[in-house]
Amino acid sequence: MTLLKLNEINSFYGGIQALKNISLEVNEGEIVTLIGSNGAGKSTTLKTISGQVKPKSGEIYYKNQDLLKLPTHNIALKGIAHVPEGRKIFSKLTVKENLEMGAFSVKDKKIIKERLERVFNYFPRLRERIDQKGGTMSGGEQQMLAIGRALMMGPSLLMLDEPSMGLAPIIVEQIFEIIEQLNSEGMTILLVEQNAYQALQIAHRGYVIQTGEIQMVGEGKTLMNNEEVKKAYLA
Amino acid sequence: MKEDILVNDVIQSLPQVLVDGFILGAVYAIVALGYTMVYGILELINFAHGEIFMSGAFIGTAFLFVFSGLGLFHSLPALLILIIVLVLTSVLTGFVGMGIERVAYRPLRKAPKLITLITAIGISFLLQDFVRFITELKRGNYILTGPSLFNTQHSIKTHSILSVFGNAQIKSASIIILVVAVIMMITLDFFINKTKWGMAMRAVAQDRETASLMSVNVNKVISLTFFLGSALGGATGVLFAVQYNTIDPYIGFILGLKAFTAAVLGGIGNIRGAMVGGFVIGILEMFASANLSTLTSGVLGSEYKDVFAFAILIIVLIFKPEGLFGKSVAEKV
Amino acid sequence: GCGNGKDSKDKNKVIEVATQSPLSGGSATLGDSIKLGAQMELENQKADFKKLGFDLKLVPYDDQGDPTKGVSNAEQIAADTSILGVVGHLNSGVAIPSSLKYEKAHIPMVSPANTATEVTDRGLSSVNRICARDDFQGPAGANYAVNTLKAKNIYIIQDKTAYGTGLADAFKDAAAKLGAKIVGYEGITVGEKDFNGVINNIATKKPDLVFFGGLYAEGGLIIKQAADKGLKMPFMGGDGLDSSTLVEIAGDAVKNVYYTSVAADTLKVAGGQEFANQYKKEFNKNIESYSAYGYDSMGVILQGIKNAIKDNNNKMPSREEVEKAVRDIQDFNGVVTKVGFDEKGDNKFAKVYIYHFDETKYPGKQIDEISK
Amino acid sequence: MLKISNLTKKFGGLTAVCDVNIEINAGTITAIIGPNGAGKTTFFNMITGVYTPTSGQIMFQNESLVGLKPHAVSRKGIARTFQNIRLFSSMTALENVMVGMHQHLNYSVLSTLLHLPTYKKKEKMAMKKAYKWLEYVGLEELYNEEAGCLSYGAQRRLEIARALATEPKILLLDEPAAGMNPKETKDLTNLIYQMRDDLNLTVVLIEHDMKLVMEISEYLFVLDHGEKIAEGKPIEIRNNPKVIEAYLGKSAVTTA
Amino acid sequence: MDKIKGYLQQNKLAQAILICVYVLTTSLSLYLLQESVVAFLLVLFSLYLLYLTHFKNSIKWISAIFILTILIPYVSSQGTAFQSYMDVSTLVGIYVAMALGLNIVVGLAGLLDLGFIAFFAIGAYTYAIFSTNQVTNFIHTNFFPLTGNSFWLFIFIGGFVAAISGILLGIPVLRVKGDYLAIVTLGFGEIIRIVFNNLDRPINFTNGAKGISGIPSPTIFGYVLSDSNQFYYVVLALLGIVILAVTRLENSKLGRSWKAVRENEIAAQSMGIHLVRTKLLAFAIGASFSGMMGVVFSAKQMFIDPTSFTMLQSITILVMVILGGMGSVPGVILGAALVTILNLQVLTEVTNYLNQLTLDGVISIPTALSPAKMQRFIFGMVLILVAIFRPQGLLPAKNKKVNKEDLIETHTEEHKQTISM
Ligand SMILES: Nc1ncnc2c1ncn2[C@@H]1O[C@H](COP(=O)(O)OP(=O)(O)OP(=O)(O)O)[C@@H](O)[C@H]1O
Ligand SMILES: Nc1ncnc2c1ncn2[C@@H]1O[C@H](COP(=O)(O)OP(=O)(O)OP(=O)(O)O)[C@@H](O)[C@H]1O
Ligand SMILES: CC(C)C[C@H](N)C(=O)O
Ligand SMILES: [Mg+2]
Ligand SMILES: [Mg+2]
Repeated sequence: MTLLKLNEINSFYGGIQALKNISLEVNEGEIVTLIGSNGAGKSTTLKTISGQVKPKSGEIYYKNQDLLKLPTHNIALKGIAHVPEGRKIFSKLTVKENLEMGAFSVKDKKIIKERLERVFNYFPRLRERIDQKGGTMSGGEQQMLAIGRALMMGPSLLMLDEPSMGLAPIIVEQIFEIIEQLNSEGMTILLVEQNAYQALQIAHRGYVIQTGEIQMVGEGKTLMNNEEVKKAYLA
Repeated sequence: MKEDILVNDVIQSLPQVLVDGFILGAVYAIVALGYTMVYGILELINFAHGEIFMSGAFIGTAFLFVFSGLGLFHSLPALLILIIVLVLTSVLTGFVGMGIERVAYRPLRKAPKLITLITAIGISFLLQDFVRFITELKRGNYILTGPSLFNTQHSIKTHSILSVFGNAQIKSASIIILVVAVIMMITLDFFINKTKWGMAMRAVAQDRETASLMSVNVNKVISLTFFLGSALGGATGVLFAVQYNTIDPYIGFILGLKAFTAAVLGGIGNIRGAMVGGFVIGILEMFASANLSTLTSGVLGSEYKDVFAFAILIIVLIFKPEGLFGKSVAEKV
Repeated sequence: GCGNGKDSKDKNKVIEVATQSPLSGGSATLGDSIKLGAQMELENQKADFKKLGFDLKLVPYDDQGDPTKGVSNAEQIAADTSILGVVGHLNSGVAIPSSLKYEKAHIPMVSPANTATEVTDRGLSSVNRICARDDFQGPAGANYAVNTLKAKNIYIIQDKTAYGTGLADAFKDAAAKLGAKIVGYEGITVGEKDFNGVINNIATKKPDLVFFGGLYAEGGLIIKQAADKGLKMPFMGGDGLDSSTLVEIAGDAVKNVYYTSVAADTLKVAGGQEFANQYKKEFNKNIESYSAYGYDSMGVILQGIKNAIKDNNNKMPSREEVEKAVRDIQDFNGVVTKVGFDEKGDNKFAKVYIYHFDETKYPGKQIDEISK
Repeated sequence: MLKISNLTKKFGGLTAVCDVNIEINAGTITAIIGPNGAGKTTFFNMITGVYTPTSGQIMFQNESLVGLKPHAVSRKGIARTFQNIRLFSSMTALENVMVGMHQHLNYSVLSTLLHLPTYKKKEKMAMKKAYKWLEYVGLEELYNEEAGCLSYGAQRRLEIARALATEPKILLLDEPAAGMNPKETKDLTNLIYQMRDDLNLTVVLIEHDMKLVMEISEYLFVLDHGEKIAEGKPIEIRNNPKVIEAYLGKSAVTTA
Repeated sequence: MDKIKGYLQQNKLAQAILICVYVLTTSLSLYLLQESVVAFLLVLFSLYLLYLTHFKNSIKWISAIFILTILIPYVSSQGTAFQSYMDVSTLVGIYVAMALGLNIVVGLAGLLDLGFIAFFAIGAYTYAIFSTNQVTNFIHTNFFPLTGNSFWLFIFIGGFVAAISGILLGIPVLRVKGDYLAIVTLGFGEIIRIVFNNLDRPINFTNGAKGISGIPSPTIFGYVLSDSNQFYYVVLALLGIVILAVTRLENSKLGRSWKAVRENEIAAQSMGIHLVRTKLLAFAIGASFSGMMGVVFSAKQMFIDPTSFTMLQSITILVMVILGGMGSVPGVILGAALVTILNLQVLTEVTNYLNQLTLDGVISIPTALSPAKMQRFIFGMVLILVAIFRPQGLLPAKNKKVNKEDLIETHTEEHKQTISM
């Protein structure tokens, strides 16, 4: 079933067009990855979905509901979690508070506790630093926190913007494992990555995006073997 | 005069000076809270906050006039009247604050930070003249002296505690102010630091975009902040009016300045800092104006009290640039 | 355009008189009363001037109690050639710099309220006042305090404005000369509401009398807060306390207050009641101490203009002519005061009055009247 | 060239860098790797004077750097880039680079005010030189753009150009390849080689991209929990079990 | 409409004709309608139009100088309003110069200063004290008080003393950042004012609240400059120097350091910029403009007292800077001119006009609402509206664009030099 569907989206920053007629689909239970070079428009695509950027034209449907008119916080309420580029940790809040912010819309204390426990299991480092202010964590620690925070929402669609950026190989490895694990537990994932090799390896499908336009669509493995993709992104 | 006589004078009046300082400080402290809250969330020095406080004082006094006109002063206990007026006024000023945010600040969220300062100054001027106009229209004079609620004097027997002290006087109005102020502060501190909405306010303060990704309705949180800050400011205005009885449309400016100083002294954005800062400034001021001339044998007088307060502020900030309670978080590079 | 309010056709026939006083800010009540008083007299005389062939017009300026603003207004007044005189200011601090501009343009200024000595001591030929000076008012108060009230130890507070300092100093020097001991001399900040600091200091010094040089807004609060603290000694102040608002602010505590004023109790003088009635009718306001002085200042200027017109064969006089005519006035009879200027522009007939509040009601009871 | 001994930094109770000894030779490319939070950036911050070490010594060409302010360190010939980009975002790319030339532009305020020939000549030279640096990192087309509007990759390169403009002897790069795709990383690799060879630079870099690190660096230091756990040539590090366990993970070894 | 705009933008001849016609008509109308403030303002507006044209900078400057030094004084000199126009223009000049000084501190270096008026006060009092009898209270020689001749020297002394105070303030407080700095400077401003207000005891330095009067007008070759139209030229000359200095500094190494510090302190330091020195220079240079203008102000007013140096004044200058566009020299000039004219001329005139209508019985406004009292209301309204509709300021700062030709090397020799560094 199609969970998310973008139709002919055009987004702008002031006068600059960042997305040109972007159409893409994410099916329930899939890992879909978006790859492309710097400035291609990957982050903008995610921002458009989560409502941070409002497109000039086009349609976005999530579970057959129109997202276009909704403000960001209501889109989040629908179950779309967006881990933004550059982590965007609340630097003056503690690790615990950051995580609790993720569960802002959850009323049930018990569920919050359970999710907290789960996040700590994924990232034990966060448990160690539970009372440290987010802003003083190292880059990698912050990335873990950002993902953890998104998981606290209990989303049905998790959008990750370059989660491996600045992480130690061993953590990257872990993160990809976690992504696969989350996916196997039923979570749908939209992944933006520079690390095209690893992304394509775990993705069911992938989109290649170039200067705001979709260049190619295909299964992960297929794209990985595509000569053009190899030349441009896998080097 | 001999040294020890000087010191005696100072010590003898100390209990009274402290009592008076605490009362003035309480007013500064709550107004400072309003500055700190708005600053904390929008990084905006909300110059209009002093005027919200002032409007609160006028609205409260207006209510008092209405109530005394209705003869309620005889039928209801004064404390009850005060509580009713406090609630009514703070709700009203809360909405005024929310309205100001909606009209004057929200359109400028993405604009450079300082331009909002301009609208804040604009709003201040506007409110001053508006209140002046209404009052003058109604009463022919904008210096307004309201009915007094609590006038009993109590004596605190500090003399019996330590014989070098003189006794201190306190009005019942002042006691009530202190109590109400402390209650308001504790409630607010709890709200900000211990509740979900308080946490949301702090999160929005740091990063609105990301907060909205966490399903936080940013506009709502900001409105809430303004409502709370302004309600608090308005309530303080009422307390001020009850304490000093006489108000004019320009009280907000001077008091706002002091309160803002207090907020900074405590570490702006920090709730507890604002409270402590308020009390410190209040007491310093009171102490300076009572004792400066005695201590300097007349070279400096009470007219230097603000110099004294500002000098202390500057000295504190030089040694602790983030204020008394601001945590020195070395920027992560 | 904005500046073209006047018809240019019969421009030569228009005579304007300006007022400058604070219409906004802290002491606007008094500033307004000067303007309204002046306005009333001008309206009264419109018909007379019409007969002479001139249209009379009032141009009120707001000096905001701010010297810079006052000077800039003065510059504009100087530029408007139909203006032949100025009634103003309230604050000596504003009058002193602004009058330099009048002097240059030869516009006669008649002040209803400026008491600072420097206003006329500079020997400017355009500057006049109909009220008494601080070096008359201060000693008069000191004399009363020391000799009548028998105050030995006096505590002085002043508001650190040009007026407050001037008056307090004049009082202090005179009181000291009369043998009183000055046990405290403190300044306060205008606009504040909590004066407990100074009051605590008074409490430790235990003077026989407290003198306040400043305006009613702060004065009222000091008197009230001192009473709240149980201080019983009498308070005394100058013309700055002479306002109904003082009573509103201080409430019952006012019963302990003496004040000197350069303004007579309008209601007590002949014709004063009628003046108050007309004032009330026109502006729906009660008179303030300086309302009638604004009225009389305007009267003096209009008299000067009339004299100048006469001397000029019923033609429009020049500013220099009016300036001279105003200074030459020797026996003008106003509502509250007789006016005759000496060579410096001070009113020879100016008096100082001493009042005491024996009830919680404005004005206080006039208990003494001192002339030079 | 750079000799660091017993360097320690504590933040409150947390020891971010603990008793680290490192020596870097002129003209080399050295990498510092380690898990997140190992203290790598903190290490850079101490060298450049942004943080003062809790204890330890930093010797650069036999002069101590401890206690120097960042600007003084920069004047000694040490330049850096930042992990989280720190450009002067509302200035143009060209101006950013010109700021980097600050200390080499010696004309007085007086000659500025009077527009003396020295001012004009030097300012003109500086502009041309700055443009050269932009060309050097491949940003010449964007010289008039506001730095804040550039894409991520361009911003990283601009930071390098700006650092080069200070004419350093040592260049410290904090995760220069973060956010770059493999192709762009390849270009960056070439740029680093080129800098070392053309400009006689000593390069120290922090990086998590093992492909880049293993290819480019001649010598590696590995930090973990603030302590140095290993050092050596890439091949040694790659097979060091301690490093594999703490940092590389199994799959990284195979892919790198 | 857009077409006309586009055409105008391209055709310089059309621009030239248009602006000449504009200047001529407005000048003529001012010449004929001497008392029309509107005509006067319209003439002034021509400077803004000139700014919008696309001529070479040198042409713009020459035309502006012509309009300011010859045209405006001449066409407004015919009537009695002359001195008042010149007075307003002089004050505009003083405020513009001050705002430009503050712009260095706030706009370029990013240091929020809420006590800027203190430096103005310091300049003003320096001249006032030494040129009047005040000085004899603490220095007993026949040399003092100085005469109006010393004014010229005092322009520099005032600037210098203010700059020193800027540094003295800066050294301790520059550790303090952002809005903390704002409040510290605010405190400093208040301290200076209160101290000046009270320094009549124990030794009478400033004459306290009574202020200092009788400040001599400047004299040059025995000729006394006391009229506004004479001051106008003094201020104009100084303003010219200030503008020149500001624009030159802005495009120099120092200007870039200021901006770099504003954008990112840590990165700026890492580029070899001495943080404290750079900030201190901003403080000192900004303050010196203010101090210079203080001297002019006190000579012009002939009287000063502490009420001219309140925090409200500091805020007003800040408003000028932000309203005009922080960091933008033309913007700040426009902002300062607008706010000053609005406060001194337009609001007063509107008020007088409405008053006239009320007194004539054409309209009736309750005295509480009398426009004379609503100045703050109107001013506040203007501030809000401008901020909302021009959030970047009236003329936002633009980055200087460089032509590519200026960057490309022509000599291969230099090329080699660069690479081998
Ligand atoms: N806030 C912004 N203002 C103006 N332009 C922007 C903004 N954010 C992005 N852009 C531009 O939009 C285009 C797409 O940017 P986007 O961030 O979506 O790219 P990306 O694919 O995520 O690249 P990267 O790998 O560098 O993160 C780029 O040209 C970029 O310069
Ligand atoms: N200013 C600070 N205050 C408190 N703790 C800090 C501060 N700066 C860094 N730390 C802590 O010091 C440790 C080392 O941080 P550092 O940034 O040096 O790590 P890193 O090796 O650069 O990590 P990464 O590769 O993720 O960037 C971390 O645990 C971090 O939380
Ligand atoms: C209203 C009065 C107190 C004014 C005072 N007499 C003065 O000269 O300033
Ligand atoms: Mg991106
Ligand atoms: Mg790091």
